[in-house]
Amino acid sequence: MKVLMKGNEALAEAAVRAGCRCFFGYPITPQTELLEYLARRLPEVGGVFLQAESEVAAINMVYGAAGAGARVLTSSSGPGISLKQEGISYLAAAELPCVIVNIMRGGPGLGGIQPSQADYFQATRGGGHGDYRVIVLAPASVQEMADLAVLAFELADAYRNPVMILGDGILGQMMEPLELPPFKEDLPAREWATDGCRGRARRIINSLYLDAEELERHNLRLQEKYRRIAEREVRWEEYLTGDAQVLVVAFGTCARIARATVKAARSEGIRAGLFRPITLWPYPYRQLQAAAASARAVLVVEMNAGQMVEDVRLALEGRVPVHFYGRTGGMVPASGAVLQELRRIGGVGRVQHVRPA
Amino acid sequence: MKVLMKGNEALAEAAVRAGCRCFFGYPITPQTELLEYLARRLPEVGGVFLQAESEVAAINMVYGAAGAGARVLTSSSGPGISLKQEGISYLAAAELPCVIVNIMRGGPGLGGIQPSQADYFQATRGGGHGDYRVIVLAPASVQEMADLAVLAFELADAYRNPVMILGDGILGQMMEPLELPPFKEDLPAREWATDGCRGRARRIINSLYLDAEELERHNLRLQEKYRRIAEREVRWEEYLTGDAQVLVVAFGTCARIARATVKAARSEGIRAGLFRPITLWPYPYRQLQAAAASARAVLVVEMNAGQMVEDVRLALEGRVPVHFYGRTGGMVPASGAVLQELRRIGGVGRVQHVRPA
Amino acid sequence: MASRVVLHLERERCKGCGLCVAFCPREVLGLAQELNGLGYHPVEMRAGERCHGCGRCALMCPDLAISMAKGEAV
Amino acid sequence: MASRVVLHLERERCKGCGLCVAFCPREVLGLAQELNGLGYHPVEMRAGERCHGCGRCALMCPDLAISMAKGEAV
Amino acid sequence: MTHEIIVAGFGGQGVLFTGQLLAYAALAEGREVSFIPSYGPEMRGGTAHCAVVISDEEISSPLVEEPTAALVFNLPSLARFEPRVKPGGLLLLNSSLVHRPVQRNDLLVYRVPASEIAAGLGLDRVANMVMLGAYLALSRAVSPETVRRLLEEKIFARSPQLLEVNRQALEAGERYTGSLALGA
Amino acid sequence: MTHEIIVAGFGGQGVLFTGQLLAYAALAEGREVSFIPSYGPEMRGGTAHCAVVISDEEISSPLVEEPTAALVFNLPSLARFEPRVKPGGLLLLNSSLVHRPVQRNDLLVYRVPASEIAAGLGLDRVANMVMLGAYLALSRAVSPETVRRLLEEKIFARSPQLLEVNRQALEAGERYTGSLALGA
Amino acid sequence: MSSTFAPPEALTKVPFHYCPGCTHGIIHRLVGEAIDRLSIRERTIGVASVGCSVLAYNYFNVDMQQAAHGRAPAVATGIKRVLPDRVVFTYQGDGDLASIGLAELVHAAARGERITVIFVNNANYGMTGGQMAPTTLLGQITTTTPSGRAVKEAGYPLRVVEMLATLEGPVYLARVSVHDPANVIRARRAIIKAFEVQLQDLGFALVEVLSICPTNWGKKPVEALSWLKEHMLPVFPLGEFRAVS
Amino acid sequence: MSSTFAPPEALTKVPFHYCPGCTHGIIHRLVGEAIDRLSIRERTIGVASVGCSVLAYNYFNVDMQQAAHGRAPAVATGIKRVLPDRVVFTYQGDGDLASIGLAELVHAAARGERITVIFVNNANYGMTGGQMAPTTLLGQITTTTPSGRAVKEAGYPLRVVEMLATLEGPVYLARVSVHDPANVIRARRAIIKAFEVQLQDLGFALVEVLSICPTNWGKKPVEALSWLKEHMLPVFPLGEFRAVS
Ligand SMILES: Cc1ncc(C[n+]2csc(CCOP(=O)(O)OP(=O)(O)O)c2C)c(N)n1
Ligand SMILES: Cc1ncc(C[n+]2csc(CCOP(=O)(O)OP(=O)(O)O)c2C)c(N)n1
Ligand code: SF4
Ligand code: SF4
Ligand code: SF4
Ligand code: SF4
Ligand code: SF4
Ligand code: SF4
Ligand SMILES: [Mg+2]
Ligand SMILES: [Mg+2]
Repeated sequence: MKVLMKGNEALAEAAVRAGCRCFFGYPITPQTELLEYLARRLPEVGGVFLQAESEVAAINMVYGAAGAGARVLTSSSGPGISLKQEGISYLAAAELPCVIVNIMRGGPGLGGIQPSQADYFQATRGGGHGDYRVIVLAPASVQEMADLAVLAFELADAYRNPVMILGDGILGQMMEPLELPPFKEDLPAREWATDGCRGRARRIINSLYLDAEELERHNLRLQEKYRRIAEREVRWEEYLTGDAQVLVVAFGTCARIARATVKAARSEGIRAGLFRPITLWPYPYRQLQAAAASARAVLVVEMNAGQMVEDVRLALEGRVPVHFYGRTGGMVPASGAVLQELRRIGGVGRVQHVRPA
Repeated sequence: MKVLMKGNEALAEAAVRAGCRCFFGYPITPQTELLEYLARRLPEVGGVFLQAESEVAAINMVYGAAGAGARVLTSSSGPGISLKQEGISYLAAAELPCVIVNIMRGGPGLGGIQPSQADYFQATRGGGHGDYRVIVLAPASVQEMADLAVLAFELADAYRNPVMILGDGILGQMMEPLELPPFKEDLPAREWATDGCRGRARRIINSLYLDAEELERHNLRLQEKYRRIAEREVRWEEYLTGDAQVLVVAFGTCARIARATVKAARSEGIRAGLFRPITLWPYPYRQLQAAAASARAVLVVEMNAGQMVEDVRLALEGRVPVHFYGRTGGMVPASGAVLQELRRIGGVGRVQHVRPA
Repeated sequence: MASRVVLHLERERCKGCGLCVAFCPREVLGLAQELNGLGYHPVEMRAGERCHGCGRCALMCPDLAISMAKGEAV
Repeated sequence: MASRVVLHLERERCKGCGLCVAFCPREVLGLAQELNGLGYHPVEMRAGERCHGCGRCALMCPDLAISMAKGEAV
Repeated sequence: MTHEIIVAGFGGQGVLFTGQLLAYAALAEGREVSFIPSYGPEMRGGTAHCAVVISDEEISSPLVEEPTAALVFNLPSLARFEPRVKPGGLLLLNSSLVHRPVQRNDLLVYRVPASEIAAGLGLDRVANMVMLGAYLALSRAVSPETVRRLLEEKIFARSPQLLEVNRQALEAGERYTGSLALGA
Repeated sequence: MTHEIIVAGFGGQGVLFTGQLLAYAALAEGREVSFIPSYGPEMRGGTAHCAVVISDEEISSPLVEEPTAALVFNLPSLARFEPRVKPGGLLLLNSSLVHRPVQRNDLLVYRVPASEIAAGLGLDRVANMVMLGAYLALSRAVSPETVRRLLEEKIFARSPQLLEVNRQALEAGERYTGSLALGA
Repeated sequence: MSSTFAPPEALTKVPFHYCPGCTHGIIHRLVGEAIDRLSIRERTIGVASVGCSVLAYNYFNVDMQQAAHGRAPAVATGIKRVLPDRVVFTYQGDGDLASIGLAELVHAAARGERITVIFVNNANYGMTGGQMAPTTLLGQITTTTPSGRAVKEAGYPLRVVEMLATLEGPVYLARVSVHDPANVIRARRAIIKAFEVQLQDLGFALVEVLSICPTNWGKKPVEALSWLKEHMLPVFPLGEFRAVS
Repeated sequence: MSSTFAPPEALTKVPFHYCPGCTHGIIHRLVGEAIDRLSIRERTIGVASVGCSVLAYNYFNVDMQQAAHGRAPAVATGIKRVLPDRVVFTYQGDGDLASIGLAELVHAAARGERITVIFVNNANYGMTGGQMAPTTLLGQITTTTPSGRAVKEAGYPLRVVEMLATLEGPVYLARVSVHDPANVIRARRAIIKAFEVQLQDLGFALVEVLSICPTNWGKKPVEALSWLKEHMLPVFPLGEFRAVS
């Protein structure tokens, strides 16, 4: 049976059903409902809800709890996610599984609280120090807020790696009917967790390697893992790409808008299609290249100044001109405006490269 | 007259000569000498040295001091720079000039303390939230540690933007002879600083725009500024690129090593050249493309897992195969090993694309 | 004739919170039936003659909607 | 015969810091002339017979280089 | 058909509740639906609004750019949303609070004295139900019966008095067909 | 000619000072020079080392991969740096502390009983100057005279006693030509 | 006709965005009055924090900086160190100051930074919709303590002034309230003192002002003031905890 | 022959990397002894911090986590909340705990987290080469206070235990020293108590241990102990500041 829920709450409830019994976080708009929902919900299932004194504290509580073997969740938005960067780098380095939610709002600085996608670089390139990767999942509906939450915990455990869910204010606040996932009972064993060494050798959770050769070996191990993830875990969705002459690439809320645009464009006779990356890291480079095979032009639509454009260009390597339409600061692209862009580039295939400044 | 100084100290002394009278920072290897030098030096010139309680506090002190009109410096390494990301986003958003030094060490997490270049993404793509850019300068010698410090303050003021100097443990610790820059006397007026509204309208330093349209306008203004910077401020160096069949691209310490390699390769008859970006943002895309005009292969050398490779690929758009040689975790590429790579790819031009995972 | 204190109530700053009303020791003030431009029932003078200028209303007003001046009755 | 306490000095853990020497009330211990494997002048027994097993040396040793056992003299 | 509805007014006028009620009713009828509220520090006075999409097909974009109907509870909201309504769309005004004339002449404008009707029922706050009733009578976006059942079984199941006045308000709105006005 | 020198030993043996002195001397002679110390928590015991490059041309890379000379003050440093010295290069050992034989047979190995010589001069700590003196006598990387002037005018200008013993150590090293040994 | 009680010059004419009855407005006025009284408007720099008072930069008629959440004391330190002859104050809520920003506060206090901190304790996070703050009372219901704050999960309310009173850096520490006119007058006096010690270059000064949040407490403004008096005063006793003689 | 004084089982055999005479070693042993005494080795999880004791995970023979600089109390909170029947302790230096990590410490204490904090105060940052710490004494020379710590620039030494004693969450707070055998014995007792209150589920416990840093103080170990006694004890008085009866 479908229920009607806010994205933030759907994600929270799905996390509980995925076996997460542990949340540490700090209020910030537009993700606060997630926190508030779990403040009520987790005690009902015997879980731990703790409002941390800050995002810095929260992410380090996540470190402790993950190291102790829990499925653990934290969430925030823009400024709070920035504060978590040191902790995320530590989590990735110590290979601790956890799920981090960023319900993006307009930046930079204090910015605003309206929806945005301006933390794409931060999420996909690692806002913290060092060579590490975080798996980044980009839901585009309330249903996916729930489904990808479940997937996030699975991936986190499978690879012992932090997973980020990159939503935006609209996805967090929006209500849509959804099918809640079933309760997960059997969590994978954690042969590495520090939960007291009764009857076994002691264990250490650590990211320090004072010897450079050792640290390099550790880094090579991590890179090897990232390669494995990149091979196996790429996810994306295509809509009418088969014969598309003009391909829209968009994720999250923008992909919802773009879908409506593509529909409208088709009804005007423009052979438009939509490529929606679901994993932003690993990015579906090859899949995008394939989807763009028939395209004469590509239009990237984002709620930022064109950050994903780089990944699209890396995928296409100059074979197709890449255009960009974006709004920032909490403004949301109107599907009408996107349609106009499509008409412009889809009609004449004007070759105009976007080059990041 | 040349003096022999550590890179960290040369940078610090150059900052003082550039008119910086204000430092807030927190100890961390391998940048601590910078802090310690200024603890002695700034009081001598009537400046402010303050050891902050943390990197978070330090970057926010920088915000206050920059807003009050000072030329202000802070420095750190890996984990500390991650903690500063929220503050850097605020500085960029409020358009406050300041100079931030990252003397990189091996990561991720606590990692190690040996030299590294693994914070390239963080520096060039913005580790903080929102659409913002920080000018990133990459010195490759002690002389440049000093010279680019002076340039950094000039650029920061010219564009009212944070500037990052991205060095590494070797550059920070190394001693080389250098010509110290002259003392700068006349600093530009700061018509926007909040220093008390005597006889004028009051001023506000701020990054909050609750209205999305206003925030978008602010973002467009920022993007326009970034475009201007990208047009005007690209800096790079070329060495024997004119007829190079195989082009090495490297920055900082790696560029020093690569220069030796290129020399050695030439003496073996390999037509090698070196392209060294000095500004990592804005990246010299067009200049690299031009320098690679005669190249049959490009080799990127970094002390990380291949982060700059993305910028090189964005510049070359598939026209030349891009190869990568890197060491991580504090290991430094040996010029011999780089030479071997050059021989491999320079000889046969084996086409092998590097694709970021 | 003793100079007296005159209250000035700024209706369009008032949010009808009622603090002034509650703290006036002489029941001088009340909230109006109608709404002001902000959508609130603003403060109004009910019995100005009872006011002895103690200023408690102004002290408690969070919105700078009450000021006071010494002068002749207006 | 009263059982007595026997000190065990672990030369190769010792860093020659001298804390044990300084805190021994009976001048039982000293630092050796030669270096140990770590490059330090390690602790040595100078006058074992004076030791009354008070354990002050062991309490102050930061490097777990001194342990004590009850037993016959060895 | 796809209904794209904006409900807008002051913070305390129950506009988000109205939108959610519509959304729940659509769900109960097995339709596709989405609901997006405005959010943020608007609790401190100011305006609130929400966007509801109800459709029989999958909803591509939940964003409402050109609403097929706007329920406007106060003056600032009229300024904001009048320009956005789809040509030929519905514009419902709470005429008790919105006095100024409508500029556009391509809309179906209905002036409902919702606050007055609500006051007549003894509870100012149910003006939103009057508006909703009027809207449903005009659009049939969902069946008023579904809304009534939701009020009874879910929302006011344990407060019969509130249920009663809300139901009355809804029905008053449904009955209030009058006063179609073409703008300007 | 380009000299690429490694100086390595225990933390307290003055290896960084030795390298810096070399670098300062090179600067004083107007040569190109670079100095890279090892750094980090090695203050807590452990070893330290530094790399000095002295050249008449611009120095491409300041990193010393294949030193032309290694001044080795203790055993762990021998293990670490012996394999890296350039074939035909110089390997100077403080033979007072390094007893094991050298494995390689393509190096010019000099065993200098530096600690003993220093002890003879009454100050253990100047073993580094003995090593430096010996190295300069063998390599002429910089002139010993330059080093002496630096010691006099800059470093020990205000402590004549330290100056004296350091100078004596330097000269003792210079004089200690003996004992070339080909490894293994 | 001479004005005896008018909005201070140190406030702009911009109407406050606060909820009806929110005492942030009173406290703004008191700060403005202190600045007027000491004639320091043209050399004062204020630091707005993140909370309901984030827009304070629109209201104080002085040069203003808007600081990141919790970091106002660090920002103020940066300003004051550069401009030691200016007057610098921060205006912070309890979430901002006592939760995320605690380290910056305590260290500024321990350093004896010459700044004046106005600390508005309304026992919850107003701006984000009423979550628990460190100052939330035991048993108090907030959106993140839906069954009331319980010691076992969420610990004890933090008494900031008492804690700072163990340090040597602060020269003036007081807790006041604005729940009635007499207390408003006392609060004004305390705020003036907190600026005076800065003018005398003596050290760090902080005034904690107990305040109400009718919206998130779910109470009418007048009720909220009574609740403050009844429930907050016992936990947060008023008085001067450190004063210069 | 029965051993009367041997390295505790709760320590591994790995030799410490600390400088000669550094009392981190003594304090490690005391923690190990406490764990042995209470027979909790197999259910204890330790949290190493960033400082000279960063490698503590190599020495304590229990499950260990290495935490980011200053965040050990947050990490310990995460562990303890998930595993409430385990024993969790942190081992932190004064830079880690009192400077960058102050907010996490105070909030863990205010929440009454059931953790045991071992706080090693050596009046400077040992690991990074002797910079000023919040606990550095006035006049003390460090690499960042080359003319001695001066109040005007760097403020006053922070007395952590006294500050925490104003909170309700802590149930055991003590300051001890290891500058002579009698004090080592007292320190041992305090550390045992700090674990006992955790076993009794009573609340937060912290033991501050005054320690030496011969290397960065530029003193021989024995001299350093005298310096501690002479200069640190007057500023950091020993005793129990909060104890359960
Ligand atoms: C780093 C960061 N975290 C969280 C937030 C969200 N946030 C804004 S205001 C606020 C709480 C403010 O509460 P308080 O300081 O008590 O002020 P009040 O609104 O109660 O006056 C929070 C958590 C933010 N803007 N930045
Ligand atoms: C975020 C961050 N900032 C700074 C550092 C560098 N750092 C390592 S240890 C240390 C100071 C440790 O001092 P203390 O906690 O007193 O421990 P001690 O070495 O004196 O025992 C610092 C600043 C770091 N690793 N991470
Ligand atoms: S001045 Fe005093 S008497 Fe007059 S209205 Fe105000 S409170 Fe009432
Ligand atoms: S106190 Fe002020 S805002 Fe409140 S009702 Fe009175 S005048 Fe209006
Ligand atoms: S046990 Fe006592 S007497 Fe014996 S060596 Fe140790 S300190 Fe001296
Ligand atoms: S105290 Fe321990 S380490 Fe120090 S000299 Fe004695 S035995 Fe050696
Ligand atoms: S939410 Fe609370 S604190 Fe914020 S303005 Fe409203 S009443 Fe005041
Ligand atoms: S530096 Fe100081 S604290 Fe660190 S190990 Fe050495 S003596 Fe101990
Ligand atoms: Mg508050
Ligand atoms: Mg310390």
